[in-house]
This record gives sequence, structure tokens and C-alpha cells, in this order.
Amino acid sequence: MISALPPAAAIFLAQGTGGESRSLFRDLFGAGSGWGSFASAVLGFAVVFAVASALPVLFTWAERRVSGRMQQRRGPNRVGPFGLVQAVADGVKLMFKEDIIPANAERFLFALAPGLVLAGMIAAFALIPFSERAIVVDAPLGVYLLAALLSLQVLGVVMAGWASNNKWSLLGAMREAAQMVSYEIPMGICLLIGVLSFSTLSLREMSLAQADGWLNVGNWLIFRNPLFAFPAFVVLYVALLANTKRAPFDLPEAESELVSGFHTEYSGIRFSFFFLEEYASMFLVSALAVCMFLGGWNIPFLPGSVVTGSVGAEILAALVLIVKSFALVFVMIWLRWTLPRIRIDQVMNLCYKYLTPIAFVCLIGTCWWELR
Amino acid sequence: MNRRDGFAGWVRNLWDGVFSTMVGMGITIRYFFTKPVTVQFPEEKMEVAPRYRGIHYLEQDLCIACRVCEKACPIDCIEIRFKRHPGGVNEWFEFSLDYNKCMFCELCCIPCPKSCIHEGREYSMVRYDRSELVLDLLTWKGMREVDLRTIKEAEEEKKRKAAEAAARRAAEKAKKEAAAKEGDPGKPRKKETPGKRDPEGGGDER
Amino acid sequence: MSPVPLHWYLAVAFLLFVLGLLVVLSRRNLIYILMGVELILNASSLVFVAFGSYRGAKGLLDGTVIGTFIVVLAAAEATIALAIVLNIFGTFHSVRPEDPNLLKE
Amino acid sequence: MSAEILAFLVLATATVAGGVVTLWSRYVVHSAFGLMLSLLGVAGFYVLLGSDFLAVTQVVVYVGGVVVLYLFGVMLTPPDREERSIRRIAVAGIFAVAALVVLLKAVFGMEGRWYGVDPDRGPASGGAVIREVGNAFMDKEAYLLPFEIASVLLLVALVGAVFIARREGGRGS
Repeated sequence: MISALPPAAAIFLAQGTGGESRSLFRDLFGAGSGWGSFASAVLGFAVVFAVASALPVLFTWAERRVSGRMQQRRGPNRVGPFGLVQAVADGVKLMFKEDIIPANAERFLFALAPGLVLAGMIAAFALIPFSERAIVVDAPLGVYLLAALLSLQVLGVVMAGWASNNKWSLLGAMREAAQMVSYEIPMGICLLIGVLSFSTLSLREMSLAQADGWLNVGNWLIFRNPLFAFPAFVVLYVALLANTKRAPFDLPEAESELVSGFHTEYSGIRFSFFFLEEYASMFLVSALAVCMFLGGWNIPFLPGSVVTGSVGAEILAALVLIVKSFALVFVMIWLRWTLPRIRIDQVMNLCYKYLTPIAFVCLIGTCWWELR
Repeated sequence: MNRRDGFAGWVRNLWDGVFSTMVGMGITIRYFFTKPVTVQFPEEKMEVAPRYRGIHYLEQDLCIACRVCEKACPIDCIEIRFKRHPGGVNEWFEFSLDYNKCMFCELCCIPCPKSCIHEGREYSMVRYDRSELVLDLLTWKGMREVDLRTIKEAEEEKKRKAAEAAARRAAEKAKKEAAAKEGDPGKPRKKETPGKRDPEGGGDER
Repeated sequence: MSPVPLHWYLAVAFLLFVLGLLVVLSRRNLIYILMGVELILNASSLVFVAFGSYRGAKGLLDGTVIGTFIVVLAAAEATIALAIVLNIFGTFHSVRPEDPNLLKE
Repeated sequence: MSAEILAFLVLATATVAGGVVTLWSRYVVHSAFGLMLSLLGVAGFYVLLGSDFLAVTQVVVYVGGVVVLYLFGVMLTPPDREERSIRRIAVAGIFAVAALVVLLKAVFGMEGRWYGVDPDRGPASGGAVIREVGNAFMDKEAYLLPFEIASVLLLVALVGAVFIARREGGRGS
């Protein structure tokens, strides 16, 4: 119960920041503030929660299938067609498992941490523009708010690591804190490149600005500004990979050294929160990169004017965004089975010696490109 | 990795990192598109070697109930109960093997005068209870026709190879004798280096 | 629908200020003292923004800018102060403010 | 009771509770999390006051940065389970109340001169859009000079922190 509070609070905060925003639920309940916005926040929370917990189900399945094929195995194929329902079965199993709180743990913080971790993730889903109108909160500060919500989960992880009263958990939490705080620098600079190029912080407006180029891909940021935006995209992708604690940056939960790190002591439903968060954030950061660099919901080779306005077009756009994000998620899975986990000093070296200077060069180059 | 200094080293490190990642990703994606080698166990089974020793198979109509196998078994896991009626007709009650004990040494199959007991190709011995591992070969229908055929073929192959080996040994012996008659026994023996042995004709090694 | 009166915000800000001051004055651990300073800074920032917001859009802009400066200040303060605290800990093996007393002797 | 008032009360509870935890907790880590709660509550106040940019900045810088820094500081120093001394808090309370009285006197003593501030009008809505904030920072007439000074301050802080925290020669290098 405690774990459910922070997500609700976070979505309310996200809803509140939409000063002059237009969104599905705001329109539904009237643009005014007060109870209308409260009700829209509740409904938005419900929708976002549903999306944010349905997508990880798909992604856990995809991860296991893809990793299976990369190791010449089959992956789950028993429950449902192609094993699609396997993740649901696992979720149900996790829900009914015993929820153990270690005797020497800080009970309150231990219970609160998974919710805090999930909170930022779920609130951030409200900011993703699936199509021109299918967006829960079109905050004018979209990208900035998203970065804030991503940075919020460090605290949840540190809290989990500390409250577990376990040295491995604590070490994992410390690694996580160091890693996340460091990788926020290149991530922020690369996000700044997108903000510079479109002179807006709203993800929806960014996606709109990337429509209607040559073959409907010419305006995508990586094609519009290939010299600087493409390296920036790669740097952003690596930084986001580190932010989601995915391999090869999964030091906070390194199984071989830290017995799965900060969530060593978690089990049952609380563990599933961490699990959910990891897969939801995989999609989230991919969608962020897509909205900023890969044209958002715009369909390649199909002029945007052909498919605007109707409900079907919106659904098609949302599908396109999901497919593009899924391609990036696939690359994440692919990288996981390609690269071994790197050492903590290598993580820091990569961030400070390689990604940050490249990001700065790209930033300055983008300034020149936009002013030229 | 050796230490690289200066900006050139930085660039080379960067290039190495990107390039090696690309190579690795190429390898993994190639594996992604190969067929999985997994065998879906309960439905399909892995093909075992032709001379695999699995759960026994008894050709009951050939068996003459001589109890040789029972005596040959070093761990006493075969139990045979039957009643011999006049006229050589046997009424079978039990021909059971205790697979809790059996170590698949094949010592029961070798002395069988009718060669009617074989080690089959069934290897799955998953049961809910240990007592279920005592199988009565009279009623156990775990053997498939194809297994039987493969066993027959394997045995024929074995016999053929043994015959071949015997023939070759005889030939060699004849050659050696011929060489000995010439009074120079050293030379032909030198030719018999292990590397020149025929890999197919493994029969003479046993 | 009645808006929240300005005095409520002021009350919360003052309460936060007092709590911060209490932390600074009563704790004997440098990290606690830094946290107290953060509370005080936040209270002052809240007062700025609240007053600005109740003056209208222009005032809110000014309040936001000043609040941003306070955040910048706090971030700089936190980094420097924490570096100093870690240095003190490295030298004196203590994080109490009364322990670095070499100048007394 | 409107939604704003409800939200205000919830946020006020969170903020003050966080402050009290910071003051009263026995573990430094609990205090840091109390501080986090308090700062998040203040960010919520900023949202209610219509300054969403500041709210997000608060979350990014304070919650994602400063509190993590404190947690690092806490974990790099030994556990200090210093008992709370009622006496010290009481003595500090006298000073705090004195400061509070001075503050209240200063704020409400000049209530007649709160130019343009109407305590009952409610917060501005739709103000402080990010574009305006940016323009204000870059406007020579408005906040350009403080903005530049702040950037220099940040640079100095960065270099200074690196210089102070660097362990050269002596112990532990």
C-alpha cells in the first residue's frame, strides 16, 4: 500500500505542471484546474499505469525470446502462443509469492523504496506523446520533467540498498548513485541538443517539428543534422542505457559480484516492482530517444498529411512510435548479449573521458549548425 | 590493454571500442538468425548414439528363460519369475529390472544365448516414485519399432566390423608371417604407426 | 472555489526555516548542519516564489528567477561544503564541527 | 474545500514532516530522506504556485543531485548515532523563536507596503512559462548579469570542489 502512494503523487505533480498544456484528459474534464484536473489526474494515472505495466510484459517476453535465439535456444514457448503469456504467468506467480522483509531491515523505507522507484517511471509515461493527441500530459517542460523523473529513481534505489541492511545491496546502491549522477551529464547535454534544434521542451512539439521532410524522414533530427545529431544520438543512447542499468552497465545489480545488488533482499510483489521498472524504463528511454532524434510518431515514406485527423491515424501513429521504440529496445537486448559487464572504473572513464567531451562537441556543433 | 596517451590514443581507444562492439554485435545477430538447437524434450527426443545403452528391451518370444542374464548381472537387479510347462512352453509372471540399481553395464545382454535382451534407446527415467522404477519388461512398451531396427542395424554393423577386423587381422598375420619368412621382421612393424590406423575400423581395438 | 491564502505559504516557509535553524543549531554533525542550511534556503526560496506568485505573472517570473538562483547557489554550496567535510573527515577522522581545532593551540 | 487546498495541506504535511524527520532522526540516512521529502514537498508548492520550471529544477538539482550527494557524504563518513539532546534543541529553540519573531515582525510589520501583493487573490496561473524565464535570463535589462555571475559561481564551485576533494601527496593517495 505504501508502495502505491508515490506513483499517484508523482502523476499528480506531472499533471499539475501542465500549465498551458493540451492533453486527452484535460480536454475531457475541462481545462480548468481544481477537481477537474484531479479527476483527470486519476484517470490519467489509471491509463498510464495500465500502459506502463502492459508494455513490460511484452518486453520481458521479447527479451527472453531474443536472448534465447541469440544463444541458439528457443526461449519461453509453453504458455500461450509463442509463450506470449509467460510474462503474465510469471507476474501472477510473483504476486502470490511470499513477501519477505528481512528482520534487520528498515521496514518503512524497505517498503517505500520500490514504489519510489516505480513512481518516476510511471509518471514519466504520461509525458510520452504516442501520437498528436494521445498524450496524457503535454507538459511544456516535457523533456526537462522527464529527466527529473528519471533522476528521481536513484533515490529509490539508494533507499532500497540502504534499507535492506545488506552489504551487497548497499554497494549496489552506491554504484547506482555514482553511475546515474555521472551519466546524467552526457544525457542532459544530448537532450539539450534536441531542445536547441527544435527550440521547445515539449516532446509533442518536437515530434510535430520532425514531420514532412524528404520522404517524411528528412526532418528527423539525425538526418536533418547528421554531422552532430547522429553522434549525439549514439551518446544519448549509451547514457540512457547506463541510466536504465542495462547490461553492459548493470553494475548495480551485478549477479556475479553483488548477488543482484540493491534488490537482493526483495521478493514477491516488491521485487516485481523493480523488475517492472527496469523494463518500463527500457521502453521509456527508447521512446524519449525516438521522440527527439528519430521522428517520434512520424511514419517514414508516408507524408504526414495523408494520415492525420482520424482515430485510425492516431492509432497508426502510436503503433509507429511503439515499433520504433521497440527497435531501440531490441538493440538494448542485443547489446546485452554481446558485451560483458564493464568494470566500475571503465564505466566512469567512458562517461567522463569519452561521452561527455563528445556530447559537448556535438552541442557546440549543433549551435553552429542551427545558426549557419 | 596497453596504455595509449594523447589525443591519438583517445581516438584509437574510441575507435576500438566502437569497432569491437560492432564486430560483437555482428556475431550475436548472426546467431540470432540461426536455428535453435534446443530439443523440446517430452515431445521430441534427442537422437542417441546407435550403441546407446538405455532401458532394456526384451524380445519375449525368443527368450527361453535360461536365467543367464539374471546370473550375469553384477548387481542383481534382474528378477525373473515364470513357470515351465511341459512341451517347452513358459508361462511368464515377471521379468523385471530394478532401474534404481541398474548401471547399464550390458553384462546381461552379452551372455544371452538367444540375444533376446537388448539395451534400448529410451533414457528418460523420470518417475514420481522410486517403486515405479522397477520395470516389468514383459509389459513395458517403451521401445519403439525404430529403436529396435536401429539396434538390429547397430548389431549387424558391429558384427560386420568384427568380421572385417578379423579378416584384416588374419591378412596382417599372413603378411607378417610372409615377412618373417623373408627374415626382416623390423620393417613392416614400423609402418604400424597409430596415425595410420583406419578410423572406421575401431573394432580391433577392443 | 477559494484559493489558498498567501499566509499559509508563509506559515509553511517559516516553519521550514525554524526547523532548519534548529537543525543547524542543535546538531553536532557537519552533514546535519548542511542539511539544515538546505532547509533554510528552501524556506527563503519558497517565500520568494509565493510572494511573486501572489503579485501576478510578472512577479511569478521574478520569483522563479530568484528561486532558480537560490537552487544554483545551494548546489554550489552543497558540492563545496561536502568536499570540505570529506576533507575534514580525512584529516581529523571526525565530522563534528568542534574537532578541527588546530588553530587553538 | 477545493482541490488546491487539499493539495496544499498534503504538501504542507509532507514538507513539515520531512523537516521534523531531519531534525529528530537518529540516523543520518533517515535525515537525508526526510530532507528529500521536504524538498519534494517544496517542489509541489512551486507547482501550486504556478512555477513549474522551478519545481522541475528543484527535483533535478536538489532531489536528483544534492540529496544523492549528501547520501554519498553520509556513506563515506562513519555512522554517527549521536543522541538527540533535548537540552540543545531547547536552547536552539530559543534562538529559533527569536529569529522567527524578528522575521514575522519584518514580514507582517510592513504588510501595508506589499506592493501589488494580494494575499487572497490566489497564485498566478499560466505565468512563468519557460520561454519567459529564458528571456528574463538573457535580457540585459533583467537578469543577465546575475545569470553570468551564477555561471561563474558554478564553474568556480566545480573547480573548487575538485581541488578540495583531490587527495595529493599525503594521506591515502
